[in-house]
Amino acid sequence: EKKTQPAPADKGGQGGQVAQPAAGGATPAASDTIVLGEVGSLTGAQATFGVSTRNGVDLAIKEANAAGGVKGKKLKVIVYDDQGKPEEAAQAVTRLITQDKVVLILGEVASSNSLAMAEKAQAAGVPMITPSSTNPSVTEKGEYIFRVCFIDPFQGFVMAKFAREHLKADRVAILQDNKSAYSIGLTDVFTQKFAEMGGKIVTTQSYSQGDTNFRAQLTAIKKEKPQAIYVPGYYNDVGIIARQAREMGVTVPLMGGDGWDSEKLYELAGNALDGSYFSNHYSPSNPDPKVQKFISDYKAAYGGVPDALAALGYDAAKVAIAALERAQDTSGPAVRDAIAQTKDFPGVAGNITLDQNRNAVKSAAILKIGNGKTEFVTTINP
Amino acid sequence: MSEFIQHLINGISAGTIYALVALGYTMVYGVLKLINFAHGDVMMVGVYMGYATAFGLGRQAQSSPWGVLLIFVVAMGGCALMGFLIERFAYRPLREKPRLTALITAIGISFTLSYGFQLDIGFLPGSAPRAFPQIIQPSQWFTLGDPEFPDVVVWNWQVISLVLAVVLMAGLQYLVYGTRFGRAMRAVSFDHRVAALMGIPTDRVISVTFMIGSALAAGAGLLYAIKDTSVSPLMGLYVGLKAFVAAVIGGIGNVPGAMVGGLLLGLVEEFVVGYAASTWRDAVAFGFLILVLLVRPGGLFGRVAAEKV
Amino acid sequence: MSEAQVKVLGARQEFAPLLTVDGVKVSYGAIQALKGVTLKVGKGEVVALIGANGAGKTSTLRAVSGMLKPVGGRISFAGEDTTGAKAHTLVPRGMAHAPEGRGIFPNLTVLENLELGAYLRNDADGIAADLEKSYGLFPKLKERRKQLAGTLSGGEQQMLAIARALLSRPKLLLLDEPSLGLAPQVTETIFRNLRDVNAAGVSILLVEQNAHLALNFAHYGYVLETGEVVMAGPGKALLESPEIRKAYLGE
Amino acid sequence: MSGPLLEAVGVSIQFGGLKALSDFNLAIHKGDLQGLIGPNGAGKTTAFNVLTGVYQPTQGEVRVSGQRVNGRLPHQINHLGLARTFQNIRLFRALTALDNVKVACRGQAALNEEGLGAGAKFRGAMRNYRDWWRALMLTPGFQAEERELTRQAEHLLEVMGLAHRRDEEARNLPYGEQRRLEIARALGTRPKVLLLDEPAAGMNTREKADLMVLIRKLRDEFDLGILVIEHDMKLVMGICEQITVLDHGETIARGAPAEVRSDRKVIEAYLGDSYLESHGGAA
Amino acid sequence: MRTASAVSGSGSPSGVPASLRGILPVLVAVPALLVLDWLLSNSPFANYLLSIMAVNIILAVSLNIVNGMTGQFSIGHAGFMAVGAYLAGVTSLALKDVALSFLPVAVSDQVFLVVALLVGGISAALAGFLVGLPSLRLRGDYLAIVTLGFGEIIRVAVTNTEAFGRALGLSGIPQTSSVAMVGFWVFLVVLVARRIAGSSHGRSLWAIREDEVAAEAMGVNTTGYKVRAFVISSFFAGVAGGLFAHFVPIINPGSFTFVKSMEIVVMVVLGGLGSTTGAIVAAVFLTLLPEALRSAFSAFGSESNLAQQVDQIRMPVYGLLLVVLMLSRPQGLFGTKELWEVIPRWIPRRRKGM
Ligand SMILES: Nc1ncnc2c1ncn2[C@@H]1O[C@H](COP(=O)(O)OP(=O)(O)OP(=O)(O)O)[C@@H](O)[C@H]1O
Ligand SMILES: Nc1ncnc2c1ncn2[C@@H]1O[C@H](COP(=O)(O)OP(=O)(O)OP(=O)(O)O)[C@@H](O)[C@H]1O
Ligand SMILES: CC(C)C[C@H](N)C(=O)O
Ligand SMILES: [Mg+2]
Ligand SMILES: [Mg+2]
Repeated sequence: EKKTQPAPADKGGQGGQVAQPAAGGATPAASDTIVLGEVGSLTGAQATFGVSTRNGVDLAIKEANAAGGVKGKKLKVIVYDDQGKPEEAAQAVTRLITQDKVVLILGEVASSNSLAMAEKAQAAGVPMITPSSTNPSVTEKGEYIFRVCFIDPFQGFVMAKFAREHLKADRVAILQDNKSAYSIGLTDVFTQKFAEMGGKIVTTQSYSQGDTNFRAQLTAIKKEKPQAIYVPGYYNDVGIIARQAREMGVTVPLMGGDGWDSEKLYELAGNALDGSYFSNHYSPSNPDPKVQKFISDYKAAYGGVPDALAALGYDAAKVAIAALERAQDTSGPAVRDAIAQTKDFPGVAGNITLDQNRNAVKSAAILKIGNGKTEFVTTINP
Repeated sequence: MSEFIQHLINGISAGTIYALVALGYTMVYGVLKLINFAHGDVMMVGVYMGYATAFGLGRQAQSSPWGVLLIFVVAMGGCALMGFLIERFAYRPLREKPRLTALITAIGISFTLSYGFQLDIGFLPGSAPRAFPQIIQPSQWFTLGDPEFPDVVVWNWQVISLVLAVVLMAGLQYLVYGTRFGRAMRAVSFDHRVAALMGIPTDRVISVTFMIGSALAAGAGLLYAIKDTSVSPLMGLYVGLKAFVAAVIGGIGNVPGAMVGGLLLGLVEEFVVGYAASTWRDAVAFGFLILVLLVRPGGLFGRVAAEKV
Repeated sequence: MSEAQVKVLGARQEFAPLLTVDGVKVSYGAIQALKGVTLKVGKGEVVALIGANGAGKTSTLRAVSGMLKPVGGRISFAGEDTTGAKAHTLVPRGMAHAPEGRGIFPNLTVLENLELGAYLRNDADGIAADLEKSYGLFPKLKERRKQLAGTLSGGEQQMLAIARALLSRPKLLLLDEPSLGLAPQVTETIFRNLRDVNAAGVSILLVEQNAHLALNFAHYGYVLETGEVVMAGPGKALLESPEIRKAYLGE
Repeated sequence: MSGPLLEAVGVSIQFGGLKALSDFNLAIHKGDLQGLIGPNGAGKTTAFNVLTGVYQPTQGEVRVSGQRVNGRLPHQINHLGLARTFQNIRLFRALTALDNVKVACRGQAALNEEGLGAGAKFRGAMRNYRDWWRALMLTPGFQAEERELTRQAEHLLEVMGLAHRRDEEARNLPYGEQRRLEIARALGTRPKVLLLDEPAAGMNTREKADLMVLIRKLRDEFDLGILVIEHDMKLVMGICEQITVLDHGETIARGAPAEVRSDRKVIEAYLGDSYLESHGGAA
Repeated sequence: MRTASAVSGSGSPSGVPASLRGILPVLVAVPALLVLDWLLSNSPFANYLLSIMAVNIILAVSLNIVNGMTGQFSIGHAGFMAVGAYLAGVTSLALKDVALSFLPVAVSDQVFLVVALLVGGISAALAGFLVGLPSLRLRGDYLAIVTLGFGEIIRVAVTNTEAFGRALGLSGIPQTSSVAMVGFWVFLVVLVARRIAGSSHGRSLWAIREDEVAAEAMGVNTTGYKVRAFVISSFFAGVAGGLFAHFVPIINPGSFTFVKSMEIVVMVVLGGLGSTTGAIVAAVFLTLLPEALRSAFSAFGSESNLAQQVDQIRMPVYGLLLVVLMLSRPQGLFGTKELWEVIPRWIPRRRKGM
């Protein structure tokens, strides 16, 4: 027998009511500060993602506070580490909502963790903005969940299109990270789109993040003589993969996604990635003064060129701040509505307009690597 | 065919590293019957020591013979000292206690090191992996096919690692079975109280064993970092686990066993990826381990302790 | 303190002092095993220590050989204060201990076990000669020198333990129940051989359940009861004491 | 009298090249008190191990209560009525004296259903599941049975003179008491035949004398067949009615104490020439 | 190790009739849990923390049956937990839209939850049987590495199974677990552990731990008991996984790595091998420790850059604390004893019967 399920909106509505006293019921400290929450992987295999994002958020908050805060109140972010585990993320977000009574939550990077958080945030009616989780299912959790980046189906499509049209590749091999939902998602989309466009995936090989030896996979790939290799993984693995590929005499370009973006990539890969491409949310070589100012501010505060995760963290915080400015009060529904209205917001990683699915509709930049730097190649629009 | 040869070379090269790390594992286990879970993390710290030294030496000096030697000496010496301290303060007080308690302190040390090194406070390196400098300038030792784009390459460092591993294994084997100190080690491993009655300074034997094991870990770690070109705080966790598996396959406590176990594990993994499903690599590796143990419950070279009823 | 209560039967033959144990106390956690044991072993003397189960005989030997740290009292050996010294530092000074439970290394061969007995020695020839001597004492061991010691029969293991202790060329040999589990013939052989060992100048502190055997063998004997020496005297004198006959010989 | 409770027929076992036991024959009936002696390494303990299923014989057959037990596991053989003690004491060191004995004790239901056939096996398995269930539900029947087991175990401790050690951990008992606890534990399995491996080792002369009395008493009170390995000739010669002598795995003599004692081969291989002089008179 | 005789000890000192002693704890626990649930219904964080804690308790107590009581060293418990989590999760996803019409929705949800948990538990038990059977030839550390290996194989298998969501994991599992439900399973596993301990089965397990050869010679079917210990232990690990899946919004293979297994082992050893209450206390302590460190560290505020990193420090501190704890109490919190044997006056003797 079918159970009459409460419509999601209905469920969210209840959540909103529950959350209202939480958000509005001001603790003494809350009178002059607005508390935001952030969850990220500050330790564990993906710690750099969390750290970059945290820095980006931190920068945005500092700027806002320097400019007088929001409606005269200072902003404060409480950051919790989830060690890259979904259950810890869920625990942290629950703590943020019920103990720290935050009005809004930022994070996570990895989609699995964002999914865990989204469930809790949605149920409590506290808005959540993920800066960089690209798996489509995240924002499907409900109307309190937003993101300021594009989604994987788009990103995979972008790269497939680029490979076909720009690189004129017929034969592409894939090397995916079997432990990462992100990598698998991109692999699936790429495989499908590339085939639709008439290309052939000659082989799909897997590794597990944290591996440092990819020679077996590369030998198997080399045998198939592909014209390019799609490596939708994280930069820490990709850097090593690139080196080993070159060492083994695999000279074709590698292609990847936003997971590549980190200054560390070039350090790890040396010049092994010269001539490779990846899709990204932003390009640090973008001459836009807003972007350049962000980069120099970031460098001053944390050292190093901000990667896309830092940029998206910054953007997510900015979007949140703007929404708080707009919202009548700090209650969940009010803030949610304010976020939902975000339109043409000028982020450093592109203009942000949230669609009715609460996803940012953004174009993707294709970057080419050369000499430890990226070079903007083209933009592909949705 | 060339592909098969390449896989073979890859497998041996990966297995060499497992074997080297496993040697230290096996040695410490042999004497203390302690699964030193922190072994991989000690290795990781050693690699960072080497990294820092290389950094300090600068690009030129780090790849000179003396530079390389210095890097190895610093890393191995530093780890020996660390191994000594860990044994002295975390394991020795528990020597008379149930074996599992020392395992827990080992896990504690492992957590402390692997998480501690993810901090970016003070001298700690932070969570991001770093590229390890090419202190051994890579050159092709052997090629097959077109010299410009060879089908098969054997690199100089692969050969160096393998030779080093074999030499170290032989040296260790000699140490354990051919020297007085080795006999003392074995005596201590069976019963350190009775060993003391033979005039064996048990504390010193254990300390030295630990220091050798840790220094070996550092050396293995450096070769590993040279091979896979990077260093990160979590590297110890993965390699440590694999090395432990290798040691068990060979028969834990057995020196040539560690070597053979490491090579076998490297080859099995390589061929699973190359010719079967790369997604199942770890499962097959463990499956292989289990299979070996079911056929030979003491590992390939180990013997199950003779128990007379 | 306990000195006063010791019942001494007869005079002791004179030997130059080698080991002096003075009021030694030993505890295992809350259990006090030795409450103040005082005894002496002279150079070339054989001293037997007898007593019921749990009286503290083994604990006394352990304290002497450094396996246990006494919580009170003094021990001196070969003219030096060795209270609380680590076991391995006593071996070069001439102490050898064949412990209770034999303490053989089960996964080493018989030969390797024996070689460990000579761990601190560097005279290869001397060791070889002594090895032959032990094989002479215990021919069984020669037969089985390649076998893993753990698979020896109980008696064979006991022989191995004694032979191994002798290989360090000790001044003082501590034996904890050497006849345990041995065939009568072997016990006899061992004691005959121990007599030779003693004749060559090695002092022996012997713990034995077989009081008859021990007291016959020893120059002097101590009787231990619940961690204290209660009686002492020349072996023969003790053997003849009605108390001993009743308590330990079951007569 | 019915057939033997324990029987070894032509049993041999080999370790590598070493023939530890060859063509070993033995029969123990109810009420027997037999001895097994021989030099160190003669194969006495090995014989026990073969009889109790710890080792599998390379040749020959072992029968317990008339059933062939080659290839059976020690616990199955134990269930058929064969119990033993160990030369190197193997108590459950961290358990109390009482629990040591209780491990061995089994409820009446369990005892009734023992056998080696498929039916018995099935019934045993079923009973086992029922047992678990009763233990988990703490049924009144289960509670009663636990009390009964406790009572049994307490009784055995008493018989062995260990009642005052009831709640002491086995490892803290003095050696002699540990030996007796091993016997108590073996008796807990309600054996028909009891194998004692050097029960007097580590006991002083007086304790040995007590033990002799005790062993006889056990035989009578529990209706046992007993086989003792012992190096103490006073004890063996004093209580055994029949003695088997092993040397190098071979049975070199068998008979009443007086016969064995004066057997030339036994004297040569085991007792030693001086035995007659020093002990001959005593025994 | 006085526990074995405790239950069976002479008579019934509590005055509770024998026929009631079996069921009494249930009669006390169920209402108590319902009240607790009601009291906490307004604090999701406490709920979540309690649930995590409860799952850890179930894991620790169940692992203790194998590691502590039977002395078999297993370090692959997270694998069984994974089996339970995924199978219970899949079951619930399949039953998501079904309801028992004759019951209120909330009750029907709980019925399905229990069904899912049983599916998870039984599958894990089956896995435990499969692991236990061949592994029994192995001793000590060899057994350990094999259990670890099986745990990893399970994880890889899950990662490669489309139906389990591969690396992304399963989400959307109805979050129907509650404090009362997790509490009930904690109660159940403790009850089972204690009652095993108080029966001849428990004594047999201990005998195996102490000396396998002697146990076998005394008529203990060591193989059978070891397998049963594995099966019971994995059943509860599976249930724990199932519960986990019903309050953690998403389960993925990353939650069931060997590090998780090690955490459970740490709880068992820290509590004292063989001590059920020790395992409970250690599980509670080690679950709360990171949260407590978090609270302690967030007291620094979040103004400075350093303070922002403070949450990272708790993991190394956690590691160091393990070392310090083990050094100061090497035998574990309670040794092999139970709470009331260590602190006799805290709890009246009759609680032993549980
Ligand atoms: N490791 C230990 N832990 C705790 N108590 C011990 C330990 N060893 C010995 N004891 C206790 O110390 C006391 C003396 O023991 P010891 O072994 O010295 O006696 P013994 O005279 O050698 O007896 P036996 O004839 O049984 O060998 C006994 O009560 C014994 O229970
Ligand atoms: N598992 C085994 N592996 C190899 N050899 C063994 C094994 N068990 C026993 N032996 C050998 O078999 C022979 C007989 O041993 P066993 O223990 O039966 O002797 P025993 O008659 O009991 O002697 P003791 O009186 O000294 O205890 C010995 O030489 C022993 O080394
Ligand atoms: C770091 C990013 C590559 C993360 C990725 N976008 C995800 O959804 O998991
Ligand atoms: Mg003693
Ligand atoms: Mg024997």
